[in-house]
Amino acid sequence: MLDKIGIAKRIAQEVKNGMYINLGIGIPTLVANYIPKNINVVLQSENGLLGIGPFPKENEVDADLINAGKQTVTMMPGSALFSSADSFGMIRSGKVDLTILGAMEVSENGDIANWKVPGKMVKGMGGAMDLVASAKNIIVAMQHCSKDGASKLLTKCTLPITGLKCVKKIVSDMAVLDILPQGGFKLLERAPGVSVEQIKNATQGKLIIEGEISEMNI
Amino acid sequence: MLDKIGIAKRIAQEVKNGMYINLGIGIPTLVANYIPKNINVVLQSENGLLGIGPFPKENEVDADLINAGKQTVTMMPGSALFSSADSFGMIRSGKVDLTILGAMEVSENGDIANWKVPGKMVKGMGGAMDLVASAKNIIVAMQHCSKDGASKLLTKCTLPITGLKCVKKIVSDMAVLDILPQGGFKLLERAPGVSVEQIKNATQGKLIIEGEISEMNI
Amino acid sequence: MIDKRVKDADEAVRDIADNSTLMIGGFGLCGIPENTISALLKKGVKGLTCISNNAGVDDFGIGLLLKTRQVKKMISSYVGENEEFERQLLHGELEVELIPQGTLAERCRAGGAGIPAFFTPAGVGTEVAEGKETRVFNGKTYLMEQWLRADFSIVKAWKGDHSGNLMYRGTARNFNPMMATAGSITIAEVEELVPVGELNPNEIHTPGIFVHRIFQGKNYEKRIEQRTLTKI
Amino acid sequence: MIDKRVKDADEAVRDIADNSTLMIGGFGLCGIPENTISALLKKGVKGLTCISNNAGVDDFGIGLLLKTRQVKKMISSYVGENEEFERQLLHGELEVELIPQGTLAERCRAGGAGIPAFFTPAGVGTEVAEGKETRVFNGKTYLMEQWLRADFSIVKAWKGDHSGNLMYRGTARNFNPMMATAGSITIAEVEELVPVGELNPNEIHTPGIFVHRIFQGKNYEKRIEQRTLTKI
Repeated sequence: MLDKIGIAKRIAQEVKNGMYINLGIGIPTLVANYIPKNINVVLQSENGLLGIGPFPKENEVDADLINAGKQTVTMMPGSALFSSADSFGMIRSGKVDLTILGAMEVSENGDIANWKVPGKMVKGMGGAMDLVASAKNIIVAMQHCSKDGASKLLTKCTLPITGLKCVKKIVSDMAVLDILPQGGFKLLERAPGVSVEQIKNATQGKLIIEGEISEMNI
Repeated sequence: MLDKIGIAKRIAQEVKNGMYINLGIGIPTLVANYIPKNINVVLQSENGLLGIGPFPKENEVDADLINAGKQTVTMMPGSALFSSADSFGMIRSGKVDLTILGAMEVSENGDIANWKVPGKMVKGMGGAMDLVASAKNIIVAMQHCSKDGASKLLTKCTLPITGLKCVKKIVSDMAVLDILPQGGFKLLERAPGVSVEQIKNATQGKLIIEGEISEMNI
Repeated sequence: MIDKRVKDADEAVRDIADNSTLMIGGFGLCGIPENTISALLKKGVKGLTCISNNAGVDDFGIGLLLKTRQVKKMISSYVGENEEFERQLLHGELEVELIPQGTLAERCRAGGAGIPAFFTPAGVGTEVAEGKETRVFNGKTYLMEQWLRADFSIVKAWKGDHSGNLMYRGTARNFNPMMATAGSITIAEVEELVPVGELNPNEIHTPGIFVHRIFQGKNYEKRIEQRTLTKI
Repeated sequence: MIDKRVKDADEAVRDIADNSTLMIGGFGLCGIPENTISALLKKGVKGLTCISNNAGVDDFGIGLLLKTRQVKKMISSYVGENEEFERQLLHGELEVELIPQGTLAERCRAGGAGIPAFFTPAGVGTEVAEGKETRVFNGKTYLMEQWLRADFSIVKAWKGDHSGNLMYRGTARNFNPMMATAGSITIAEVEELVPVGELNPNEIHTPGIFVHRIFQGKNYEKRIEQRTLTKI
């Protein structure tokens, strides 16, 4: 089983040179730490920054410079600043190559639920609905099962939907899976120490297994 | 009868302190020369400038600084530059207080035709349709009659329309007229040496004359 | 040059009446109009509808106006980080309308650009789409969303000049430029107010035509929500 | 940092094929991509659909491409000042679609902002409205207009950096920023190309994410259409 850092490290392997990437709050934010130095990417923050740098040193902290998680950040050489309207303009027009975000549930046809739990205080969808509606490529970082063992990879989402047919790949604590265009979770890799059988038991939606499933290399 | 400069001078009297104004090509551009020095206004150019200054001196000419008529201009202190999308955004949202433009025909309900003459090469509407569709207050500078004596203030426009029910006031070579909300050209002032009778004869649309019509003071 | 200066925040909010609709700039606590929020608190105006991406925290930003019950309704994309907000919402004392962040930004932009409605893919198939018209363009489904406008837009900029031209700094820009365009009256507070001619016209983010009142704010706290440092 | 530099205009236009749709920035002759237009002329690519506010003059700007019959269709708001254009149009050798200037600007902006359609009042009741859907909002009638996008957008900026960030100067900005966002491939030529880090991030007009190829142009003529001097 992978911990959060393991999931982030595995997702970092999906990052290709020259990509513009939007990282959601939580595990996705951690991905930035594991992108190899020889790969040039630009991180987009939907509150109006292209070229997010590392978190600041004490003397670099600037209240006017935060990411979408409201954390203080720095800028990289070549950064650009813009308004929220321009930011979502570039998101909607497909200029962001890769979007990485968390999910509470994903369905076998790529629907995602990650903003609302009935009965709990609803904090809002923030930019998630805009991102999932427009992203060219979405990778979801998530736990395969809830704390009580229920699968979060489902035939159909039970929670209110954030977006339809948008997730392309899932990296969970147990596996890497593609979501096929015709529907279904195609198992690609197992987490270290996790068996195909365990993944089968943990996946409620349609799981597709073809040939030998190798263990992740992280 | 007023010449072009006379029309421009009379329109300049309509300009109030604090106005943002868009001046069309031709006579409207001349209006800027006759705005009293004690009146502060800002001139908008739809190609992306607020705060048009005088035409440049020889050594000030800058190819990157033109007005919507493609003439070289200068900027005033406090000028701002912006894109064409932002420019028409401020026009459509009614931030421009006064729009002054030319017309080939105006109808008694405020329709304007100023972009196309059937049978002649059509050069395009430029920004005229956007301006007339959104302006809060439109004053038209025009000749009362065509060269062959036909009235251009009509019951209904004969030329292709630029916009509907938008003109509020006309300053022609013969008269100043308001267009009433319920329709009709209300005569306000005569040009020097022009009689009410002459204006009647030159106005094909519904002309409303109430009381004494004084001569313009320019 | 048209002089838009007012003396201070109190003068800027003088005619904001009960039950007004306000747009308030900022993302989290970044780029919020601190001085004008304080003036609204002092004035005690009530029944406000606030269009703002977030609702501040318990003791700062719009959170201050929530505590004094001056806000009737919030129109936002995300309203976490605020316990008083949660309490009022659960007790039915506060209305909330949640809008996807990009749609919120675009609706404000549309309000200031004279575009009464537009189509966006955000929210298709979700509860956001309920009751809204959908339409397919190029094989993809979109929702029709309408413009947002406000009686007063309240924005915070870095520098401004006497005629209302504004420049923002860093990610404190966020919603401020669009909101500045969408108010019947737009109030701008700035960290540095300069005479006309001192800002480079090429570098102005909000042209003064959109701004009706401007003043230099004071005692900016610029509170940081998540002070996150690099681990070296 | 992602390096977007190409050697020159010839390399930038290498894969522009016959019958492509191009957006070309500029207003009149102000802010037009002179180098890239020359490269298109040299390349001899034909059947082009050009979306550009104007069509240049007989011997400069897009007028050069008209003379060589490389343009099949112009989509513009105003096409005066060009005799060859007039001749081709009258002889049915050229298609022209005229669009109100603000609608043209907004359609390009919509293309780059992922908004497939929007409503504008411009053109209601005119021949521009023929065949278009109208709708009333708040008692006023609006037309539905759709986005414009291009195979290639070609823009001219003042300064740019290696990662494609752009700054414009004066009214040479005009249509360039929106067009830069609406191309599948966006080519930017700049008067001054600088390494990343040299432009102030607050002052960038077009973020580099929109630009795929950038090069430093040379021998700019920057011709003036109406050289108008003050009379003193």
